[in-house]
Amino acid sequence: MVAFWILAPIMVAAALGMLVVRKAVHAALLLAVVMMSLAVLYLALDAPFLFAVQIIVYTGAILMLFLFVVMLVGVDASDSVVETIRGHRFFTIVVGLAFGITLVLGIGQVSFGTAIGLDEANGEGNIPAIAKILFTRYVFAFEVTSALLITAALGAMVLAHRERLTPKPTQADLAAQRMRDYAEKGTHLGPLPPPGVFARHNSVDTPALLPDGTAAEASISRVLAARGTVKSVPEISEEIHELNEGGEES
Amino acid sequence: MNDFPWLSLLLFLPIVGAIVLVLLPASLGTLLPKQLALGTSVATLAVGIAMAANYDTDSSKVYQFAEQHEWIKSFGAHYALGVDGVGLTLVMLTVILAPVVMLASWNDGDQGRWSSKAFFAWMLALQGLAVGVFAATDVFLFYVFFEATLIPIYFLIGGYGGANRARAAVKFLLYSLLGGLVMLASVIGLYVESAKTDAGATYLVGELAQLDFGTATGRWLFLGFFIAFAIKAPMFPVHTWLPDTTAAATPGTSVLLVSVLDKIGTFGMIRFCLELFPEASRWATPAVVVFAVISIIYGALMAIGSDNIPRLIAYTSISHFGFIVLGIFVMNSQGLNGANLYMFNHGLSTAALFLVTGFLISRRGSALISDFGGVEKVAPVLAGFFLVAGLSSLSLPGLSPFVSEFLVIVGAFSYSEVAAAFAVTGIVLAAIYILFMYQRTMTGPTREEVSGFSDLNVREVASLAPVLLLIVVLGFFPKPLLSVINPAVDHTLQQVDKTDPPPSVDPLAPGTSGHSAEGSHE
Amino acid sequence: MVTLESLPHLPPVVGSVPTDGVFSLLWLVIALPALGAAILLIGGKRTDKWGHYLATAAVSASFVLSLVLFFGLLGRDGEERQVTQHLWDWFTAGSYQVKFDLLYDQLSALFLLLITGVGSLIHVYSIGYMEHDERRRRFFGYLNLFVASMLVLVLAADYVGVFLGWEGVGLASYLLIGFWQHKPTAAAAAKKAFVVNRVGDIGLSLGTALIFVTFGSTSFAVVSAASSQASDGALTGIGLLLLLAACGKSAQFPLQTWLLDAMEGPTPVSALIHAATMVTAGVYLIVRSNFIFSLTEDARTAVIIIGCITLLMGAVIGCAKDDIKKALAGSTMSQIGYMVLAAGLGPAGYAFAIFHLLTHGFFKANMFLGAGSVMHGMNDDVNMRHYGALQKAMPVTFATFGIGYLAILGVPPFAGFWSKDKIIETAFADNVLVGLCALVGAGVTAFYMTRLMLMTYAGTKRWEKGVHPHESPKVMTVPLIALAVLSALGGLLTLNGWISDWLNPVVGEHEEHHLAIPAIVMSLIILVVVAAGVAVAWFLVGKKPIPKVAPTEVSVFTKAARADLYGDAFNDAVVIKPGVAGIGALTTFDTTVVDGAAEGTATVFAAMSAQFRLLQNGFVRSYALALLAGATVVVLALLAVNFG
Amino acid sequence: MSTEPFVILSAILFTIGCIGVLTRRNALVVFMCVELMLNASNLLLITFSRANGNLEGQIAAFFVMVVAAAEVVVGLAIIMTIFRTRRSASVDDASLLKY
Repeated sequence: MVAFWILAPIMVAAALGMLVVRKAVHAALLLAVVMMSLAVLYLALDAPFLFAVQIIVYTGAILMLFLFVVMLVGVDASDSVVETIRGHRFFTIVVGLAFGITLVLGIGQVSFGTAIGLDEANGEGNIPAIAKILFTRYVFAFEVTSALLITAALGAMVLAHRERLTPKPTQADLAAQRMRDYAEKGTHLGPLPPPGVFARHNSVDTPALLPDGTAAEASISRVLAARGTVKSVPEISEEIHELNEGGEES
Repeated sequence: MNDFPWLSLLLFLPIVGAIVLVLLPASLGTLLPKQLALGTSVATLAVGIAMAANYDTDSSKVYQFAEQHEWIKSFGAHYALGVDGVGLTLVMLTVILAPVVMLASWNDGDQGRWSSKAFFAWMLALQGLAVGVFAATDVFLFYVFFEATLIPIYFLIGGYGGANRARAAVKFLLYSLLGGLVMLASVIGLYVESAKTDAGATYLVGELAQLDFGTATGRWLFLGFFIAFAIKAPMFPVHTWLPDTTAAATPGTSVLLVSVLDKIGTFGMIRFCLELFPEASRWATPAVVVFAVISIIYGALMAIGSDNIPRLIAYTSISHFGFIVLGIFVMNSQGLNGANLYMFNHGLSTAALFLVTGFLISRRGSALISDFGGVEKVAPVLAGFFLVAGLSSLSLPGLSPFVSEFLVIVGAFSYSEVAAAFAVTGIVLAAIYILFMYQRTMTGPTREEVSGFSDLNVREVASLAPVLLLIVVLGFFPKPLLSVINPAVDHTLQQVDKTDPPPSVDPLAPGTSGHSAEGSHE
Repeated sequence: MVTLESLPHLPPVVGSVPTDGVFSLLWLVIALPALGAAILLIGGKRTDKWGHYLATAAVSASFVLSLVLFFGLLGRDGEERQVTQHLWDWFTAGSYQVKFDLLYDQLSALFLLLITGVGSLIHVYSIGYMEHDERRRRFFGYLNLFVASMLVLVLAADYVGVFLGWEGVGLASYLLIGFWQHKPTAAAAAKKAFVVNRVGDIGLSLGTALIFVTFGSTSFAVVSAASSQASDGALTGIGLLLLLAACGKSAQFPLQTWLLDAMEGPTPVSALIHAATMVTAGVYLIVRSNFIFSLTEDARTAVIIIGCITLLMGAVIGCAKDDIKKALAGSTMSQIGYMVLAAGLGPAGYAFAIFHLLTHGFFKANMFLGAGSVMHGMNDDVNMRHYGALQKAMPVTFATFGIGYLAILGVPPFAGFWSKDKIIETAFADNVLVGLCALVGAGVTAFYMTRLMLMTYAGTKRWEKGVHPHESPKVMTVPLIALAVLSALGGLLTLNGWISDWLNPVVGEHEEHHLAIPAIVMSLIILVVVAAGVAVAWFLVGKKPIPKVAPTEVSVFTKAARADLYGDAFNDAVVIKPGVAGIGALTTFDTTVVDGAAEGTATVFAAMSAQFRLLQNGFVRSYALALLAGATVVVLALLAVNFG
Repeated sequence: MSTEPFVILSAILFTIGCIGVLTRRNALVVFMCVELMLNASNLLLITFSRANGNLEGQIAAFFVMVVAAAEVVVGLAIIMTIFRTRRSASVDDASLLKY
């Protein structure tokens, strides 16, 4: 019970945190906290097998998948806090609280009696006991889940697969296209400029400077620009200034 | 031969035809599906004639060609078919009109929302389902067919017709569904009531008719059925869907709707209202008679005031349905025989009227009476057919509707002189609306817009001529129909526990005729 | 209940001797013209060339057959002269059986001869009259249809059968009045005739229904056998309803207005249908139903009143018309008024009603055809003010017309004298007032007929330009001559009281009425009145030049007579205008109230739906919220059930 | 060790998951909240498994995990697809299916 009283507040706090954090990554990490704690509770509840599964499958596989997608989608992963549907948040909280209170009150009305405990069931060990049930009484369901998993995997592949609607442009096509763009729109013909290179750090996030001292926007990745992690030109110039001044002083 | 499943054959032959039609590849063109549809309906007609020839008018059985298979045991629902005289005439009406309508609307499906193949497939499906409605001897099965007929007709109205067809189709569907819903409540009520008996739940008409529902329950159940049938028929004041629908639908659809499907209403009144709830029917008679008389006069007056031909015909039908309902609820053998005969005859005359005016409208591209004038001069055959159809609608003696209307009036007169006196004004108003329409469309100087009209072509004549011929023949010789209807009416009267009032003078009273005979020789 | 003491003579029972021998051909009398009509109307243009001959032949064959049958009947004993031919069972409903039976008795025999005889002559005449009409074949088809229907009407042995013929002639009349349907007036007149007749049909429908309710059958045989048992109320009711029917068909007050308009039809139609045969069907119906009318004094009184009113009305209208056909139509109304009056007199008058019907059929057909002949020569002009001095131009027409004129006036020994005098005499015997009406009518008749003769044949030429009157071809004049002969000699039928004796088995015996004055004096009085009418006409019309345009400044009486005594105006004000307004109001009621209720419900639901629809905002989270709320409610409900 | 605290904890976590699903707009976070709810129910299953002294509950929890894994795979793939076409992972952006 000690574990419960320690972990329960942590879990509730982490879960509540999921409601308010703005970035998806943070939510994922908070979820990880909840799941790990749950795993520990499973152990306390005489379910060592599920403890392991919880850690490996949930925390290990599923959450990693989440993080992976967050990474892919993460460009605008942060949420706005402004609610767009009128009255939604208010009603959500009212109904949610009503639901929660109803549940808690309802449970409070019930007496569950003393727990029988799994000592007898786990007599020959938890894992063999589960295995025995799983592969006898639930073997059909178990086999069906395999089909489900395969279908899910296939489905994911199909969904994530990007259908190519046009033939892949060849080198020649690309060159021709570039020439056309140049002729029609005056797009820069040559390769894009490389980002500015400074010795102080990895500087793909810093635009190169043009001869007149302005930043060359084309020199940095669009993804970085969208994420807003680009170092602005004034910032750079200030740093440079600082460096210069420092240099002069020293 | 009577063990042969005639009715199932009649029911499924067109439906199978419809399915085949739908499955035909589009590459076969439009002509073959039409021919196939017409062929199927003609084959159905042939089966129907063969069946009618096997009908035994002297049989003591109420329902002939009966088939019965258990369907949903827990409801007591059966797949039970069978026809008495009333059912037989209406089944025959259905199978007769279907090929006529298909031939007449040969090209009407071409400009629809869907292909003409679908048009004919729906028509075939409707034919089959209508047979099912008239042949069902199980209330639940009847209900299923009753609602199922709405599907094809909905698509026929909504897919192929005039400008307002979508709206009209929805209006029609909502009205019908409302009626169906009310009826469903009564159908469920029947289950509840029949489940109370020792024999357990049943939906078979023959068994339900033996039950006594008690006064209050019987009346409520009666009302449920009656409202549905009144909407279907349609009676004042739940009639307004009909003019809107006919104004938007193709003539062929209107024929199937008014001539065949609306008969379900009056047919149901006899089969279910009268036979299952005799006490409630007697209780409701005065009110129903009043509404029927209102329908007669109201429909006729509205018809006189209509400038739109299909709307006008719809209103005439409301008037005629008033006569039918009047004949049913006066509950004597003249009225009921007249009403049953009227159902068949009205089917024919309205079909003729809708089709011939359909030909007229398709030539002009307008349904307004005021857009015509002097057509007789350029299209005399069309005018002649129009006149005969119109005269049958106004119940000219010598044409089939006369016998039925006359019997209804006589029956109504036996029931109440006042009701008959009001109802009979309908014959004057009928003359006005038909002849006023004829006068404004066909006579007078030929208008420029109609001067290019071609007369009826061979196909159009071929579709109309059988109907008109039948109208004339049955006008003089309605015996084939009456010989099957008479026993059915006797059965119905027995069910409602009514006998005809005797004449106030008994011509066979002793001593009277002898004396009069002496008088003549003085 | 009519007691036997109060009624010395019960009306005769309609006998039903089965047909045999030549009488089994009875159906053929109807079938021939019916077949002719069917061939002509269905055959279409293919029959254009010979159609009129076929039609004429069909009717003539019918006439020959009628003659044969008539002589067959003459050769029989009195009791066996009522022959019934059963063709087939028409319809059955419960105890009500209607058979398709034909009844050939003394009454229908006369009608058969009249219809087919006059019909044949008019067919022949029409061959010439309609020669230049491109739809002549159809005209003859309609004529044949009419003859067949009229024969059904007079041969039917059941009220329903009568109804069949009744409406059949109505239809034929409709088709023929509107034969020149490119003229809006003709089409309107045709419709009016049919509709007004339908009003009369209310009477026939309800009358038949009442007969069934009273007697349990509608066949003449059964009803006549049982009529003495029926209650007074039922008999009077039936009588009045049948009178309504007769009013419609025979253009009696108050349903008289259609007849004048019916003159829009071709003249042979006016002669056959609207003078000689169809319009007299009402008289036939009353006489045929003598077993009803003889037993109900009240209904008979109503018949007499209607007859009197109409005979005066028709005569007055006839005085003011310049249209030769309308003047004759007014005269027809008036003459049928005489017949109805006679029929209303009961057993005493039935035979005279029929007698006058026959003679009127001859002389009025004669005069209508004569008028047609005149119009033929005058380029179809009907205005008598454009005639004048046609005596020389059309000698045959004039001569035949003149005989008709003398006949209608009742100048001995022409046909009208015998029939009309009898009616006036009987009327006087019944009631002096009624007799005076009839007498005055005779005088007015003399006036308008003389006026017509003077305007048409005498005086100066007032012809329109380009009109060259000429005598009609032989095919037209021969029927005229035949009819003129009949008009002259029709009175022979009453030789030795033959017609009364002949009809008595049908209409019933009656005691001779005894006038206060000898019959010869009565006849003289009538002749004096007639002569006065002629004289007045001579002074008012014959002596003065006739203006080509009708003077407008005339007395109110003339104006009223020109306006058909305001019959149309009355209908217009009382029936048509309120009717049109009512229908307009009803249409509004239908669309706004009845349909409005339905559509309104739909609109309310649509408006509500439009609001509720907004809940479906597309945001998954909103739906999830609703889901959660629902779940909460379910949980609460469970808690309430388990712990509440 | 009593059962009630675990049940109540499960209820609280489930409610928080619900509210999260309702309030968060980032499809990924919404998804995570769904997972939270699933986990809450798992906890309940395991708790009752112990309370009742048999392993059926654990088996059920196990199946829930398997199904959750499958669901996450497909769900994330869908989110990816949506993101790829709409450049957004907000659930509110996919709101075309409405009146």
